[in-house]
Amino acid sequence: MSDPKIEGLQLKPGFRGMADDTGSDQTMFKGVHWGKAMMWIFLLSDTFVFSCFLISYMKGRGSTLVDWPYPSEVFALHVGGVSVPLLLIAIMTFVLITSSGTMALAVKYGYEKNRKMCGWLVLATALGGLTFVGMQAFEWSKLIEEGVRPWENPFGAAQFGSFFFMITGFHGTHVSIGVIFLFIYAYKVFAGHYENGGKRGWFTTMKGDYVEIEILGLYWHFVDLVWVFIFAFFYLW
Amino acid sequence: MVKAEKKEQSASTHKIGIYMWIWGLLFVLSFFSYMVDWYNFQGMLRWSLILFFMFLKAGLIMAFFMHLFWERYALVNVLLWPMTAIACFIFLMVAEFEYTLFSRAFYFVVGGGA
Amino acid sequence: MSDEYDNNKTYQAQSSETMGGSAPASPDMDYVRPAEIPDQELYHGHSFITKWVFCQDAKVIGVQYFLTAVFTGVVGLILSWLMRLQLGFPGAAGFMTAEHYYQFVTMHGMIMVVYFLTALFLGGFGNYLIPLMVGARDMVFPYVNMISFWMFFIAVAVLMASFFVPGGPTGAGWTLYPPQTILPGTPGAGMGILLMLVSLSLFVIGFTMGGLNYLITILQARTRGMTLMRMPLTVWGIFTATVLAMLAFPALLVSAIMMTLDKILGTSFFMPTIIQAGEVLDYGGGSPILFQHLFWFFGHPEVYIVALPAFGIVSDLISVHSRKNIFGYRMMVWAIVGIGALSFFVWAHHMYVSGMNPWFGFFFATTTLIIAVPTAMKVYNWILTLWRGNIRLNTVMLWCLGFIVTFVNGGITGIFLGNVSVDVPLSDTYFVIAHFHMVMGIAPLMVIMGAVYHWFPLVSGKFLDEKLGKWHFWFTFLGAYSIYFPMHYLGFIGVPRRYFEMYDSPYMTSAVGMNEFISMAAFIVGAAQFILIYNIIKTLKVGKKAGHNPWKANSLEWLTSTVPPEHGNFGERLPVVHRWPYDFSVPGAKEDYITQTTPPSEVVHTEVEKT
Amino acid sequence: MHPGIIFFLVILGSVLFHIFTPWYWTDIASNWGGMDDTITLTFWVGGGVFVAVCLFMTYCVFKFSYKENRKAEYKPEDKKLEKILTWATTLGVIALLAPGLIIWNQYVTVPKNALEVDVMAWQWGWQYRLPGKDGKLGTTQVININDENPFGINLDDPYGKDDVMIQSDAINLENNRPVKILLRSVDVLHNWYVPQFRAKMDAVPGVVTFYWFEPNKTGEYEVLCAEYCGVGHYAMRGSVLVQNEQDYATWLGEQETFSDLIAKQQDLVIGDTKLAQK
Repeated sequence: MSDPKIEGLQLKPGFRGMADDTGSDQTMFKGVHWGKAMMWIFLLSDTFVFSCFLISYMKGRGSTLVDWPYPSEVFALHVGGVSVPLLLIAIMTFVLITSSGTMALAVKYGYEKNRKMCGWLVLATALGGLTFVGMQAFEWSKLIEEGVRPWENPFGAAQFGSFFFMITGFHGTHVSIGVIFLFIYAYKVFAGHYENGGKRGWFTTMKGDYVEIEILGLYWHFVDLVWVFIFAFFYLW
Repeated sequence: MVKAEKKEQSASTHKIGIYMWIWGLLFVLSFFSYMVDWYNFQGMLRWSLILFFMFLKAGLIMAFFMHLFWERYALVNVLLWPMTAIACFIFLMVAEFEYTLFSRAFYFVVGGGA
Repeated sequence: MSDEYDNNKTYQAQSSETMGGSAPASPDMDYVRPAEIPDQELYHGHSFITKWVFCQDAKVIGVQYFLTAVFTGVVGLILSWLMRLQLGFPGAAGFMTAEHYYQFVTMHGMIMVVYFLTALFLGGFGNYLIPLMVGARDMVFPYVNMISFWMFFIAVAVLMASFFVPGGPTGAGWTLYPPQTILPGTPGAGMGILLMLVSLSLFVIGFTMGGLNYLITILQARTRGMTLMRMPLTVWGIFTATVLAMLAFPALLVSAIMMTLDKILGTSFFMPTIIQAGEVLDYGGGSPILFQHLFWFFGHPEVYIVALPAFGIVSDLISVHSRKNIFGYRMMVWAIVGIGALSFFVWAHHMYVSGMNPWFGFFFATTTLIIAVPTAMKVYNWILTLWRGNIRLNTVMLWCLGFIVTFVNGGITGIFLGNVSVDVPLSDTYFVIAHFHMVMGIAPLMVIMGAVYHWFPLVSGKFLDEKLGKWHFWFTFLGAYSIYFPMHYLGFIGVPRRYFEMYDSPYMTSAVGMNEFISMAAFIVGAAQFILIYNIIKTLKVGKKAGHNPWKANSLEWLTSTVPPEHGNFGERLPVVHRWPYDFSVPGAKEDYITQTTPPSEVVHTEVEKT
Repeated sequence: MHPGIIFFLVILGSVLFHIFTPWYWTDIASNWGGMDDTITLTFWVGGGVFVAVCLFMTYCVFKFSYKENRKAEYKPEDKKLEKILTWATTLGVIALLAPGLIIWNQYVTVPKNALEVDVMAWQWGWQYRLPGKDGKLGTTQVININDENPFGINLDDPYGKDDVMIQSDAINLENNRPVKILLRSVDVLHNWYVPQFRAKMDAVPGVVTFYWFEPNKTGEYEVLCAEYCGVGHYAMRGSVLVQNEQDYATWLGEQETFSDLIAKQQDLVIGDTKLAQK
């Protein structure tokens, strides 16, 4: 349990603590950095965005009279003449989970003020993300080559292509933005912006702190989280 | 003062073993969900397996990688309650697509004669 | 943020007892916990550009939001004049074609709901009042807040640009229902609709930035002693509305993205097989009803995004000006939160006759009417606050009374429309128009006006002219009431909404006189708004000086170091809060108000409420 | 003048307006009198609450307007009163909701003997199709629509051949016989609405929606489009003629069926070829 020490207030665990936190003055999320709270609320909002996308997809797929393409075959990859279903997707999942793991470790080492480890791990995460985006680009080009378009496809219901490009595209945009920020923050860690009380950020009066790595980590894990749902609903359904 | 800071720091730090475990579990679970497709399970079995692995993975990521397990309930609650609105939306849209599908199939293809 | 926990040394109380959420067990009755967070450092702009244009001060941003929103509101007002001209006196405006009429209807609706009311309440009042009322120096992320305003500004610019592109703005109705929205033949189906969708997306992105700021400021940056249950209801209203916005706007964003793709890439998310002018279009398989679900999943919370801040603000105004605590504060808070939460489970009551699954009618009618209970409780509490008060009948109070009348009227017609089978004959008629203008047009507008008269002395340091204010009120209130009250009866007759011309059916012809009357009233009400503008200009020139806390209110925004408040709001030290903001007319107290910062030791012999 | 007086006059005016209004419902001509009753009930309950709340407010304004030496009462909460008000409101809401739900249940439950009428809408007009002797409508698809097949009937559906086609915006209905209106649209949303029948439902492209009613007064009624469908929306009218059984049967006998239409077109084609041969 995380128990930030708040002066003048005994923090209780569990639901009792929740009631006390909510009823107390100044902050509701005790010991939670402003930026972290903001990232959580943003992710909540973003969850609604992805939920709406996936619900639309469910409604669209569920109510079409035309047969839905069989994803297992559409996304199969030919390796040595054998068609392996979902191979690329499996590798992409593998890469994204790997990068999620390195991110989690980066956060850990950030809090231990281990600058070197933290920096390398953030960089590794960024590279993982980049690989993922690259593979997604490959997947897109392969599908486009096979004649899948947002408005039609040779395998069945036209909405298949529409939803596929829209949802993976939106997710891919999230990943790409994440990658950009990962590179920036890797630089910031290496440059020592979080050492010795922290360097002032670009647009703010706030001083740098390793909590920023955790905030970035939250975003990155969220991207991974969304992929879990896309994987289940898009590729396995 | 310094003490307070130390405590705060240690609160967010956990043994590396936990992360490794979760990491490993995520790979294993992803492998299992891949196997659902590989062995070509169909019907309810497929659905329940997909959803089971999905929620397990999502839960692990949220709880441990995103540290929700260690956060205070005030934050956790605020984040989880809004999901009821999504759940309601999903539930109703399932009813809606079934109705649309029925209506389309009945009036455009099958007809009153069937 | 974790370091420097001790910078509050100077005002740390002697007692080291802990407080475990309840009253302090310490002998020092004025004890308030030390600050958890070091004071916020602010970026002070020095040049004109950083001080007034790209300003990071929430108060300036609030005023910027306010003025931009008012500009869009004036555009919306002019559009409504043109519409009323056509409806009351067909053919009087020679240039008015059906295309123009529908474009005006669409833009009027969208502007008023999203760009005027939402931006005014959350962007305008939210930015100005939240930091002041919770005792913060500024929003938690001033830079992001500044970007939020400029995103909104660009969104407005894009929206206004659509008036000048070939084909004009979109004329698809503010609900933008597909397939008709993006089909050729609909006015503005080319550039107009694209600009609208882009503008909405920008608005959502910009608002998300602002909304995060409001939420985190309220949740994480309150001053010492300010618990959630000591916040003024204004903050509660804006807070809940912002939560709704953060969770509802995603649905709008998603539907806007999907519709944009339908339009430019030819996908068929919302588009079934369509034959237009004998030609089969390249669409197929989509579902128009899906859009309606997404839209109203946003759209219904949106109604409360407008209404809840109005509820909150009006509670504060009524309480201050009847010199009495708001009746049943706790219930008011729970009602706001409850209405907000329920608003996510009622969206399809806008769709009873849309052809959705008919069984949804039972679910949504029930949830909708459940909302009536907390809403009714709020109304009771407002009038019970007046009961045995000491009511100042000034302009602010008049607006509040006007709000109660129009809101109760509109709320009750809402019960007609929410009750599924009663809605069937009334939906898509003028009854609906009358209902939502009364409840989310006029009623919130009354609150906005009241709030302007109430807080103008804070923003400018001068009182608005009372006499002009009263003329402004009576013209607006009586005029607006006589526009929308008779309009219900048009709906009873069965006149459908969105009719460009309506006099070729016998039962509609009977209403010619009424329509002319409504149009005249609309012109007068619109013109009356310029009284306010004149009043503001006059006041800024020769207005009466207000000084500190002119209304003798309790909440923190009146207790700033200077009037108008400077950047950083509270001077050297942040205020420390000891009570709720409604300690008016407390028995045993010298004055009829006790400010939130008054420590208990100064009012020992009074019977104050424990908060 | 005291503001309270004006507020009082506004309330009084609203009540008087309702009593003396020349504008009210068109005479009902269908079985949905229950809807009118529910509206009336809601009107009395809601109107009562409106008048009570506003009068109470006006009273407060008169009684408690500002006096220098008066002090307002200090009473933050009154649990008992709040409880009473909550329960009273809840009961009122239940009383209004229950009849609404009962009537909705009737609205979505179509009687077995209802005559199915296919209403097809487009920008901006209506046309109708009735089942033929077999009592069943053939299935349709928008994609099939062309000059020879104006309703898009699936040609391989045997039930479609005898369907009665009314290529006009006017239709006749039999008095006292329930009709199930099946709505479809070939382009955008429309809504087939006759104020006197009270009932309405959107026509949505891509699906078929329905509602039912039973006309119970002979006469001619105007059909309005009640869902915004483009610039021609306001002019999209049709008409319904409710007739007694005999007149209706006569009218029905004069209408053309789908097979008539096909035959006529074949004749035309044959005629054309003959002409060409000549």
